[in-house]
Amino acid sequence: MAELTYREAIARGIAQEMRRDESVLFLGEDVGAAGGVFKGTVGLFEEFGPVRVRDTPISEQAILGAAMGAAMTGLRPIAEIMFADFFAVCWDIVANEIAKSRYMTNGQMSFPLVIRSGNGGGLRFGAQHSQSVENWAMMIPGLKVVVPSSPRDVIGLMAAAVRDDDPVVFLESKALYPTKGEVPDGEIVDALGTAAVLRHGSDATIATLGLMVPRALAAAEELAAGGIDCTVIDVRSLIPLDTQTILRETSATGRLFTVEENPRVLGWGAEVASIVAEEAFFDLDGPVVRITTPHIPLPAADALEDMALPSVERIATTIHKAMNS
Amino acid sequence: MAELTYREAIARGIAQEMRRDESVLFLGEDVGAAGGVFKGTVGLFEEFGPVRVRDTPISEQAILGAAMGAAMTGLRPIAEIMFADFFAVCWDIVANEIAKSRYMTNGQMSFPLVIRSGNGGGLRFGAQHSQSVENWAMMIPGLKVVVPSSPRDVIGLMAAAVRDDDPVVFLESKALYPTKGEVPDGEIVDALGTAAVLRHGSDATIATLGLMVPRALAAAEELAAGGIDCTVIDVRSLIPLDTQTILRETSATGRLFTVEENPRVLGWGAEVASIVAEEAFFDLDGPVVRITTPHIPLPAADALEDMALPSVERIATTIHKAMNS
Amino acid sequence: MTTTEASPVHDVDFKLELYRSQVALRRFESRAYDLFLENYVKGTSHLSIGQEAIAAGVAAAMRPDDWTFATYRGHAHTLARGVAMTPVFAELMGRANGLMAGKGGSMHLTSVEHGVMGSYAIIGAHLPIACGAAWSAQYRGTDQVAVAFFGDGTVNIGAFHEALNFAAIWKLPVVFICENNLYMEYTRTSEVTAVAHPAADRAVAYGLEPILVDGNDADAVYEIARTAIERARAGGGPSLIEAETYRHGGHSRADPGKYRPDEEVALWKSAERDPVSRYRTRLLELGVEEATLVRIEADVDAEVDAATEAAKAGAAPGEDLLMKDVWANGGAEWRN
Amino acid sequence: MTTTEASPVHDVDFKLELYRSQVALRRFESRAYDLFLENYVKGTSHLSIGQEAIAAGVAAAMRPDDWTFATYRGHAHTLARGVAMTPVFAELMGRANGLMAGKGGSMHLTSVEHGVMGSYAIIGAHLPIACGAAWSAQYRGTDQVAVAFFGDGTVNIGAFHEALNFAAIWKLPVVFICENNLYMEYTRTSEVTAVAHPAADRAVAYGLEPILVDGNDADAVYEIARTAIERARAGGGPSLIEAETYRHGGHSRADPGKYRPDEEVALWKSAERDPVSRYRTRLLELGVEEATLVRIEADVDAEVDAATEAAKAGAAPGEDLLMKDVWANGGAEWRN
Ligand SMILES: Cc1ncc(C[n+]2csc(CCOP(=O)(O)OP(=O)(O)O)c2C)c(N)n1
Ligand SMILES: Cc1ncc(C[n+]2csc(CCOP(=O)(O)OP(=O)(O)O)c2C)c(N)n1
Ligand SMILES: [Mg+2]
Ligand SMILES: [Mg+2]
Repeated sequence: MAELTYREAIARGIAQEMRRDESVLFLGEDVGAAGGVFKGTVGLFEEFGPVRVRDTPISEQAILGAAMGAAMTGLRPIAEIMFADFFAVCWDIVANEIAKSRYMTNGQMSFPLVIRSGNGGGLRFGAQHSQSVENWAMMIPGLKVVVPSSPRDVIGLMAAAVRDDDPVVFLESKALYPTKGEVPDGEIVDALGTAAVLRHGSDATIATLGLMVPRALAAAEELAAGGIDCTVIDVRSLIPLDTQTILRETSATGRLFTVEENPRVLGWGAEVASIVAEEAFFDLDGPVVRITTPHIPLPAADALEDMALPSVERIATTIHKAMNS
Repeated sequence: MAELTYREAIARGIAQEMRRDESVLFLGEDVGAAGGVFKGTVGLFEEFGPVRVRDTPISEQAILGAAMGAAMTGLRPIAEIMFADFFAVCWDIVANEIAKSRYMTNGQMSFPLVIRSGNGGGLRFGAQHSQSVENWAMMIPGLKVVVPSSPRDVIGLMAAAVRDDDPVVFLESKALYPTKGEVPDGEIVDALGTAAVLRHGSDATIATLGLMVPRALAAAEELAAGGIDCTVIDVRSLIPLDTQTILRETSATGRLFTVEENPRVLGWGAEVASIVAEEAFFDLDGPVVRITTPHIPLPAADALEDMALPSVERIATTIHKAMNS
Repeated sequence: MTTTEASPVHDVDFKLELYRSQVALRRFESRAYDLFLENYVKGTSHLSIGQEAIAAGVAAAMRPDDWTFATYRGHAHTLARGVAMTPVFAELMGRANGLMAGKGGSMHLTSVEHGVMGSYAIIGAHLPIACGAAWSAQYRGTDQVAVAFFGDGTVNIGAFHEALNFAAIWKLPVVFICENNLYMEYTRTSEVTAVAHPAADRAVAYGLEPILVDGNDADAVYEIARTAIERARAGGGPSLIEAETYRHGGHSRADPGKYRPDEEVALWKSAERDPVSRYRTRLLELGVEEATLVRIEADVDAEVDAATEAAKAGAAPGEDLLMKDVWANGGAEWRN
Repeated sequence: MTTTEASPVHDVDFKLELYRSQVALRRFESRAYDLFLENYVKGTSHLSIGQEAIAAGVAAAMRPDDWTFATYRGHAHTLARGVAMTPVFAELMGRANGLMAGKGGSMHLTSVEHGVMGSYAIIGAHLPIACGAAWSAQYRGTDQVAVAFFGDGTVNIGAFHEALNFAAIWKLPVVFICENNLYMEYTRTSEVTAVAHPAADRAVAYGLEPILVDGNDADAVYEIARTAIERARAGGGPSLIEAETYRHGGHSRADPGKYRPDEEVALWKSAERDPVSRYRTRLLELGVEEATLVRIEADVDAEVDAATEAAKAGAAPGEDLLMKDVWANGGAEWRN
């Protein structure tokens, strides 16, 4: 056991896989000697050298095109898109090419690649560097999408993503980079498509993800003090989606709340709510309620950003109100 | 009154606005003398000339960048993105720039522009030329999104979109281009954010859009013959969304079905379902059911594409089953 | 073009093969057009009639394990690598015996087995992807080369620019071949392009040599491609080749191509410009018997006929295919 | 650089203004750095220390109704157009008295009133947007010119390429100014760029003249910009200018810039290279009294101090701002 930051876990997760498999390469902007703009990949260049850890120009389409071409010819690249907002400049390669080519070729090709990216708000970077784009990726058939919330999960889900034969969008919550957590020694390998129940309660179920996980847990503690006992699910993997866990835990409590960092409209919780509203309809004791960032571009100022993202207080208050109405 | 095709209505709608307002310009690939690849803009070049109707290179970022820069300096451009799938090559300009800049500048700028595009399947064009991307656009704060289903609505919603001071993504269902409808003479101007109730029934409510509207109406006829009387709502405008109409009509029948062309996960119906599941919870007599294209890239072969898109038969059968279980 | 003494292009048998290849591409496309008129071909299709010398000439310069990256106008590039006609016809018709069982359609022809690593329908997207394959060959030391075909209109999209710079700085074994047929869909490329030679005039921006070739001369194309491919294979990095050509027909199935001056079309269709006629004349001038050529043409016709029938005999793809192969596990499940 | 006789650059008062402008940019940025160290600046910030001659020189060549399109490294370009220091400091601090009331932040400075049509934080995006403004000026016949600033690393992104071709074919009144400070974030641009002069060596690909200028000489920058802007205003189309410069500090607030050789940093910071010192020496050599310069510097310091205090006095933006101005009606409602 060691205590690691979420940031350190990234390099450890990638290194674990690069040591194991020579076909794993890593490319992106400033990822080499510089160790990444978020210092998430420090040490990789030193250990694996400039052939396997490669700096690129500011050419996101080329970065992901390179990853795609390498994957279809037998390698397992990990590409970094520095900020998840930049998916917008290479969305064609992600959504039209990588996601669809296996299906279009009737299975002739596979794309075992990972695209990792710093996602979400909390750092006062403004609307073009703070978006939570998990819903952008979730919506595209052919992409898998994971969002780890702890250092341990960073490593385990990275291993699962690298070993998976399908393209995985790996979204790191930027605001979690400095957070710490216990990580077991040795190899860690998770399974995609498995949610984690982090807290068991009897009154309501909260499904959440990434940066919102610690907030939901803190809100659950507050609520428990006020007599509302919540189950908290860390969804972890949006595609594949562990609906069984969500449906089971929702049916057990009769209520579901989603806590989403993405802006409201078509946030990932909308899909979860629509599944639950159909499949657990008769087990629900009250409406499914979504707690999200409002449907606005994210403002830069600290005061405004703090109002926009779901806070512990807003989560607790919303759930409290809904449970008492 | 005249009978027009959906295709003809596009040119008429644009011409109506270009005649009225000199600040309306139109640009895109092959839109000039050629009249558009779908022949949707025939006659505009002849009437308004090469300065106001302008051919561009294959540079979608430049097309939309041009529209954005023109809009922020007082013009009201209409830009064509030939196939909606190509939004992926210019998504940054749409989602990060056009959508956010008004908010980021604290209202210093407005972006009165329209992006029109051929959307959706039915023409056997395969996965990169057949996507329904209404959910891509709906999900981005700062974009308005409309999808007309009839020649009359093409004109009325185009006028509303051009006159609106915000950016509007105007998605034309390609498979509807040859379809005909009655169109009143004279100017037609609609309001954004208004759904249309096309059929009144007492048993269930269907909310749908674009190419799925005629299919939902046909299914409603079939269902009526079998004793299930449906309300059919043409949502028309995803942002702003006329939730009042949807909630009212859902509460009236106690059941809601969405019929969506987009692939399942985070299709627009997910947002509608999540709203209804929260706000009409106590009025629902049964689960909200979503009828969508499966969560796959769209196949090219006619036989496969027909299986993938919601058909009249699948709509009717699904609703019939759900109403009898 | 500098033809080295040692080049196989001087060999008559080689030339006959190149002729056969061009005739096959021509007749395949003509049949595809007929099939479209007879409503067998669903969806769209983009023919290469008039541009055969490029697909044929380049393919002749490739090693079997080299990689082709094609566009929506990719029937010729696919067939030239040795893919049989039947599955390609069948794919155009949306049949289960299609190259991708109907799932891709005419714009996405792919045969990994033949090194045809996909046809891409979004302008420019395949150029960075070809870089990726070339990077993979470089990393694994396999000496493979990636060849990407694209049109003159494609040079104005961002992905072109990113790919060219990327290939140049990493010295990737990739050859970019611009088929300059003068038109985008319905617009003359020169009207929207800042330079006269869309690809050649931009080579310097990537530190590359400008290369222009007569794209209607299969021998010239072969020689240029051979040089570029061998340079790439030897670690000399990428090349950008502009091959000047013309499409005889419209952009895609529905387009009569009326935006082009009649004289221009007539000129390019003339026996002096048309690559197939020109090559035929060249062979006759080299002393090849006409009967040999007629036999090749008849063989090809028979192949086209047989493939047409075999393709037509294919069944419509069944429901089992619909939910297959979204994922590497063969399925389409996105939830449990 | 060819300086015409008639140029205002020969005028000492003009030069003093240019000096004042550069000093203001320098001292603003130094204060911004201090404020960051004191934790007043939230989020990120990208300083232009060392690059002042470009923002100042170009702004001096612009008409008040011309348009600036800047990047995340846009404090200098914004201030140089006449925007007051207080709202810019306040924006960096996330205050309600900020230029955009804190909603945009340091990377998105915008003052439409001053022709500062936004600062853009996605590499290259503003280049096509600047084309759009230029198109609008062309259509409306207003003689306005759009000027877009960007970095050397930006030339490798697709949007750059699309914008340059687009501007060239439509002969748009837009001037593209590449501030070549040798580095992207932490990587030397030459390591990932196929040509030596990232912008100048690519001008020909758009039918443009290559233009290189000493970006640390405000007079030279002014002259080049004046020529290009007047050409654009007269209907002569776009220009692409590469101005060679250096940033004294790191890429953004957290970066110490350690990836750069010490001697290189020292060279560019030296009095001979630093634009502000150089310009000061030039003025002294022209016979300007040192006291005049000291007075300018003191004025600027006082302005910076006052602006700092005024900015600090601003309140945090309130909840009313959060849901304001998503739409032109002032609100954020997406449903009824
Ligand atoms: C990003 C994108 N924009 C537009 C199109 C539509 N489109 C398909 S082919 C074509 C013309 C391409 O011209 P060129 O590159 O010269 O190739 P050619 O068709 O002549 O072979 C266009 C505009 C597309 N497929 N992708
Ligand atoms: C599309 C995109 N990719 C990457 C980034 C991250 N990024 C911000 S600044 C920068 C370096 C830009 O270098 P250059 O163009 O030389 O400008 P400079 O910062 O030196 O002024 C990078 C990579 C971005 N903002 N947008
Ligand atoms: Mg062409
Ligand atoms: Mg730089």
